[in-house]
Amino acid sequence: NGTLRLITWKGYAPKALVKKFEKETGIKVKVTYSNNEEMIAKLRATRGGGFDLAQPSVDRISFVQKKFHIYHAIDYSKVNTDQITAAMVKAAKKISGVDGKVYSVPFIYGTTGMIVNKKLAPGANDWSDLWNPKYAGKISYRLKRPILIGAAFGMGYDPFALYSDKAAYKKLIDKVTKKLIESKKYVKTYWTSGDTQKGLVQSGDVVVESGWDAIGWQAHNKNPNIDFICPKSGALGWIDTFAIPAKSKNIEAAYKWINFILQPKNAAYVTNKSSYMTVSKDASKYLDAKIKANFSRSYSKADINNIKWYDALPSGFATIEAKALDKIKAAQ
Amino acid sequence: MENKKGFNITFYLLILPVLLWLIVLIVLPHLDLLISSFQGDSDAGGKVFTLEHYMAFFQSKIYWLTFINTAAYAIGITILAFIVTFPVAFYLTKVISKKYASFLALLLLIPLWVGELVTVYGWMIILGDHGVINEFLLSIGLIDKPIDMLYTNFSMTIGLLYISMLFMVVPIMSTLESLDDSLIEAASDLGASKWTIFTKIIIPYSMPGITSGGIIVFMLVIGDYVAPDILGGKSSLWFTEQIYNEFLSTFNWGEGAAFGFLLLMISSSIIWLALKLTGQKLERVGS
Amino acid sequence: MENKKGFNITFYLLILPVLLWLIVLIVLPHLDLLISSFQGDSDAGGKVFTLEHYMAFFQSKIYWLTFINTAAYAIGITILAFIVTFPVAFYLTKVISKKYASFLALLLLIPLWVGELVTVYGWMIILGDHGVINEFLLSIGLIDKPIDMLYTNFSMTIGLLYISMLFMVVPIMSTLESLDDSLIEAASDLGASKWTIFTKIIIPYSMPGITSGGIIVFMLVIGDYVAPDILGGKSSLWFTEQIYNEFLSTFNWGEGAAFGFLLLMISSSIIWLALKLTGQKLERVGS
Amino acid sequence: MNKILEIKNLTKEFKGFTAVKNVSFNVDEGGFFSILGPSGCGKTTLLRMISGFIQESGGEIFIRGKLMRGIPPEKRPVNIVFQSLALFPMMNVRENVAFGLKRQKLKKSEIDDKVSDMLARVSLQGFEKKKVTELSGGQRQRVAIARSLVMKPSILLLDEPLGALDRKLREHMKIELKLLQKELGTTFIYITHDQSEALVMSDKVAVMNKGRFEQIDTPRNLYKNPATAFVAGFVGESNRLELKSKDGDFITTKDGWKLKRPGLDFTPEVLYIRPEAFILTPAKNLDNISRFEVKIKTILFDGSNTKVAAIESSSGAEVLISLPQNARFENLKEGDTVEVGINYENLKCY
Amino acid sequence: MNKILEIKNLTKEFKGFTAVKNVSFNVDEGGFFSILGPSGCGKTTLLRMISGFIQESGGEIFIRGKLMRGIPPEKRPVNIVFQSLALFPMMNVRENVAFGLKRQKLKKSEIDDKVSDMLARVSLQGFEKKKVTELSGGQRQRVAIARSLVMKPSILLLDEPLGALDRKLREHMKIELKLLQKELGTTFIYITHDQSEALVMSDKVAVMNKGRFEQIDTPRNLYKNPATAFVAGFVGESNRLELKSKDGDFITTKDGWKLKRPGLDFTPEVLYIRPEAFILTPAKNLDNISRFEVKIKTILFDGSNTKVAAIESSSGAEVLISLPQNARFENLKEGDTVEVGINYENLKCY
Ligand SMILES: Nc1ncnc2c1ncn2[C@@H]1O[C@H](COP(=O)(O)OP(=O)(O)OP(=O)(O)O)[C@@H](O)[C@H]1O
Ligand SMILES: Nc1ncnc2c1ncn2[C@@H]1O[C@H](COP(=O)(O)OP(=O)(O)OP(=O)(O)O)[C@@H](O)[C@H]1O
Ligand SMILES: [Mg+2]
Ligand SMILES: [Mg+2]
Repeated sequence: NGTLRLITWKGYAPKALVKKFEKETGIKVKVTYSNNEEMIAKLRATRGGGFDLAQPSVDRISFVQKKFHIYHAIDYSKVNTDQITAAMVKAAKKISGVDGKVYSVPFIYGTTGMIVNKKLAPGANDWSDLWNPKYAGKISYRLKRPILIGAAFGMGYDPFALYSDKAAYKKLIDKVTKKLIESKKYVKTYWTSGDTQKGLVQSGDVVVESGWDAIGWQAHNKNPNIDFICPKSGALGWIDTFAIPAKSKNIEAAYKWINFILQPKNAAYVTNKSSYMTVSKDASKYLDAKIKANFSRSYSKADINNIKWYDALPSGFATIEAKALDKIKAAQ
Repeated sequence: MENKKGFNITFYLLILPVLLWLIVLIVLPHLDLLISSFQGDSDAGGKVFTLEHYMAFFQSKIYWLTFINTAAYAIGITILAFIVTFPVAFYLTKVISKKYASFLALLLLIPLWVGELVTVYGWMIILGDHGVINEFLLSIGLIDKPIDMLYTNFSMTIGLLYISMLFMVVPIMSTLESLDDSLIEAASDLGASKWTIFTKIIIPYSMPGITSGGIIVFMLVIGDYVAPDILGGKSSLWFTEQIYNEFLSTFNWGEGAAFGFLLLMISSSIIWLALKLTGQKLERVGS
Repeated sequence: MENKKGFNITFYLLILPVLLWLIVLIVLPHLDLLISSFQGDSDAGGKVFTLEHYMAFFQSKIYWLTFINTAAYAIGITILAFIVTFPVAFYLTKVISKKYASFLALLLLIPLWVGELVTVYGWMIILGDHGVINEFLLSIGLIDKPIDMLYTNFSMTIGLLYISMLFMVVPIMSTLESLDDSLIEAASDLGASKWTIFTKIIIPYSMPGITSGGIIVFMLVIGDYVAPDILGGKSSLWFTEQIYNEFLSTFNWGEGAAFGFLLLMISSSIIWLALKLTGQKLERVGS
Repeated sequence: MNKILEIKNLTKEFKGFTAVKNVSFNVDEGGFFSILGPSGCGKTTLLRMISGFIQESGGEIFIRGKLMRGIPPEKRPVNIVFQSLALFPMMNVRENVAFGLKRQKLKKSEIDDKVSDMLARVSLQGFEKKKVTELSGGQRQRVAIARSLVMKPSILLLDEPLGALDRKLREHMKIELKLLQKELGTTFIYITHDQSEALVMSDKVAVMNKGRFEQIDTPRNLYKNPATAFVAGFVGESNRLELKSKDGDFITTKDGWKLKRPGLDFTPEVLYIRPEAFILTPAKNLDNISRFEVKIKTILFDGSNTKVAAIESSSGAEVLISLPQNARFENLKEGDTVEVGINYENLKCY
Repeated sequence: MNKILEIKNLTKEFKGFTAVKNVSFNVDEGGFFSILGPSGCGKTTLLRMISGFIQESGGEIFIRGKLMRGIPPEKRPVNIVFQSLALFPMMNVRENVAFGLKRQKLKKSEIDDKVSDMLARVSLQGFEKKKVTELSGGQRQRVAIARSLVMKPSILLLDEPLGALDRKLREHMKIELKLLQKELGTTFIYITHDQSEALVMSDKVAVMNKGRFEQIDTPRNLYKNPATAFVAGFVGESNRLELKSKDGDFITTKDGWKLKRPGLDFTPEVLYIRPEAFILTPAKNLDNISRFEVKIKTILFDGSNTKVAAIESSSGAEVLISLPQNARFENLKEGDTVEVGINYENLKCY
């Protein structure tokens, strides 16, 4: 029955589930942990070889596929879509579609918003608080793509609306860049990984930061003063998906894994372990009360409606953003 | 001590801050990690002394199996590094003239200069399905579809070899440099074959260099993270990666630190054992 | 060449594969990167020769400004590393007895063994607002709020220093070892003060070691990625980071490779210039 | 003459080991004083105490009558020429020689004059700009001496300065050094384990053994009348024969060789005979000699220094005998038997 | 006697440089043959051609009549003792000596016997288990020789084997080595730049200069009748005086010193006089000698080897004169004027 070589994020393939899957199907699973950039770089190096199943974010699929052709189209007839929230399937199909073909199945979603120490920064509730002098020296965010988008929303723009107009988008990014450079003096540091993100806010060195919901909740468990909140102008929603590399050697196993891990019980297990929200439709039955509480505490109905889902990034836009990020980092 | 260098007490006072600085720079960062490896959270939220982080290693089969696997790999790569670099070291010190030797030795420094990440990406390009090697083999018709080389133990081994070569070559070169050519000639004069000269004279003579090179490479490989991560296939295979996972994904500093020290201790024991078994001394390492 | 070692043609045949292997291992990975640095996408989707990746560096102020900044830092850290390690090297080779020296030299290897990532995390624990140093200073009442040490140029400098020290100490130690003690005594006998002995005898004598240590440290620091990224804080854009961004975020491997080679070339030129200015020779480096 | 250096009961102890034991001696102004002894006997230690690099454990050192205790090396009016020479490899010849003068903050022109003058005296004009690594052994030697002498020390200390040279050059340099010292008039204290160097160059030689001085004397006296067995064995070549018994005017060696040696008022344990003390086929009328017969074992032809290894017929004792380069002995060959005599006083007993 | 080694017109060229030029000689079985020459003259190159480590550019080497061309070092019936000794530092004494025998795949008991026997012959019983690094210089020497001799080579080649020893030990070892060779009967070819070693030990000595042999002769003849100026200067001590002119039976040196030297049928350019050729205050009736007067400049006392540096009164030429250790000359002192004579035949002109 072979092996399944899976490249994914930490926490997305818990050991218990891997064992269970191996027992059920007889397929051995080899897991490699990675992140978006590395995952794509690796697949590009082999033109989609080396792994049978990958888990990039949905917005990172289409432009990579157009340029490097590293994925197989998804045969949705093999996916048990009954298990998945329909809206998520729709979003995945739309965002990762290229030339009428779809390249991803949704798995986990979440948002980037604010992680705030409510005791020390009671008023912080929007992206714009990331340049609020009140919190000078106690602000942190990651100097990557989301901060550009978030800051744009915080300044009252809608960057996703400009995805059709490169020039206008560049102008907007320039404005955001200027803002972030101006306000750089308030920043404690730019965090670089999930653990620094959590460490900074837990140690009290930082009271306002932009971060991932799951991280915020993990921190909340240790210190109830800290929590994840949706920014007023909208949290940024991301979806991590399954994508099948072009040279996958075991496509069957890949689909088996997709269907397996999206079973409500299994999906709930992942969420309970990691706090990441799953797209599995009936998983909520199996979720811990704490996880549910996290969700309802941080997301009001309005917040959910206001989530800005990442759209597929048009090609060439990554360069604009990278340059902007360099500029901010280099500024004194 | 007899003040034999003509330097008096003022000299010691001068050097004291530097020594202190060195200790702060080298011992302290690890001391703090050491402490945190013994710290657990008490129910009251404070810190208590605990051995649980260390116990976790022995209780969980996956951890120590990984460790054994990693250690076995590191030993293998150390041996490979020796096999690959010894002839090079011999060539550079004993066969070609000094002039070329120092240029070629500079080549060996390239991996260090270019940085691990960049070279690892270089390897990705070479070993990939459409990489240089596969393209070449395909074009001469030796194979009809690309061989899987990247993200396998093969690519990881190459990557690790590449990074550790320098640290094997330099100590071996420095012992070989002091090998008097006439020892080789004397052995040959006494009727020894090339193989005998190699095994009975050259290898035993360069044993101190091989030992120090071996220790450094072993420790380097067992502690490396980037190459197994990027070039390796089965990620959970590498113990260091497990440590980082402890640090990064569960933010469990205590356990991560404990594992780090276990790594240092067990691998030091392996080295100690190897030294005892081969009858070597630690003296020349580090110089 | 005269076959002076008693090894004949078979020996060269024996060593040939090894040499080839070395070239494949060292030159090839970079060769392929070199090629890709000259490749652009043509309108037809094929590959064409282009210099645009190299031009990008010079046309974009942010790139070369970052490079200059990085290079200036690297020079500074090289000098600092020399200042910090020279007394240590002197101490280990000339002041204390061999026995202790080899133990202390082992200490210097720790950063290498433990791996860059772990040590960098170690520093985070020490330097943080709630880290060892701040807690200590607060507790003795010397300061009333934590000093910003982490995520500053200070912490980055410390991290880089820490990683590069070993590579400065070893070559300096190896030249100092050959420094005859009687040179120092002779100078003192002729009426030289300690300072004069240091500047006129010891430093000039160890210049070859300082040079090779300096080159290695400079290249290492300019090519490092982890310490500036993790410890460097918000304004420490390192040129290497830009290169990785090219590889990872924008997938512009051609430009990344081009920048990599520019880094190698420009920093080599800086070294060459420094050697010319100080009248040093490259010969002893790498051995 | 003036005593430029006085050493009184000088002692140096390293942890639990006494390297120099209670040594006393004086050196005359302008003299050439050698300290001769085997490796490890404490010569360098003694020298380093005089120069101030190590501190004496006991005793006193006076230079020109001034007690040196506590005065650091750079303040003492002595300079050293090191065994390794310790030329500064990063400097050229003139920079080496000027090094000490520069430390005295002299004017540049003055330094230049002194250096040029000194280099001329050691016949190194024209070598100013050469790197010291480009010089021959003898030239390096002279640079080292010039570098010390230019400081105008009261005493120049030389620690086996010819040790690193090859034999032919050493023979040459020892004569040159002696002449140089004579010309300069500087007091030299010269350390060596080579007796020939000590004998040829010195006015006075102290023979040192295990931290003690065994004899201080002129070279001629040292050679002719060694005070102790150690000096007899160490200075000059000697046949050493252990003695078994003394019976009136006769002594008998361990091998059983009986020799006449009148005038001994003690029972000696060991006998030293120089190879040149043997008289081959001595005239019948010669008095005061012990006579015996030897069989030639082998001839060690070495020009003017030719010897024969011979076996005394009655006992089988083996001795080396100098063979004068006379036509008379040209035909001597292995296996020949020869009569030999030794003047009583050349039978040195201890 | 049998010729064990025949060398015919042997030549070795390195790129553009001829290290050994057209050398021919024979060595008798059981002989002790030395090659004496200054550093860089090609001695080692010659030896390495005989042992097979480098190939001759021209000429032939025969060992026991067999042409050696193309035979690799390990197959030639010769063994080398290297200047550096090249003892294997990782082995003890017996392993060093057994190394060659093991390569011959002999039985262990046979190896043990041969090694024990050999060690006994070089007086190293009881040292079997010592590390070679723990031995003294002389003992290491003997291990190196034993290691080669145990292979029972037809010829033992020794490349300056005493070069690394200190003087006193060297004097001792050269006698020991000669006796050992005599006892063993193995043919030795011995390379050295030390004339005393060559003279004392050898049956025949070849003096080499710039790749050529200048003279092959017995030590005695070499010393007494040097064939060329080079040999006269290199073998034994000599005063060298350049000549300006010849006028009948008289020769004049560059300094202007006129000496009688009948019987020359060519115009010589240089004159060599050994220090011991001078006769101090020669008897009035002595014939066939040149007479002149010298003033003593300094006395170089060195026991039996004492010399004086003297200045010839008429010309100021400086010469070294041996001073016999007779009571007669005991009172000679600096500044004295002495009459001196030299036998005509001791004025060696070239
Ligand atoms: N710093 C020291 N600590 C302990 N022992 C020492 C020290 N320096 C010298 N010695 C010992 O003192 C003795 C005399 O040493 P010294 O160097 O004076 O001998 P030497 O006569 O100069 O010998 P050589 O001719 O070999 O130079 C030796 O046994 C040596 O081991
Ligand atoms: N492999 C070589 N290539 C070029 N020239 C060489 C080589 N080996 C020796 N020579 C030259 O040949 C000459 C003779 O060298 P050789 O080693 O035979 O001298 P030597 O008489 O043994 O001197 P020494 O007494 O110093 O050992 C020297 O000038 C040397 O530089
Ligand atoms: Mg000494
Ligand atoms: Mg030689």
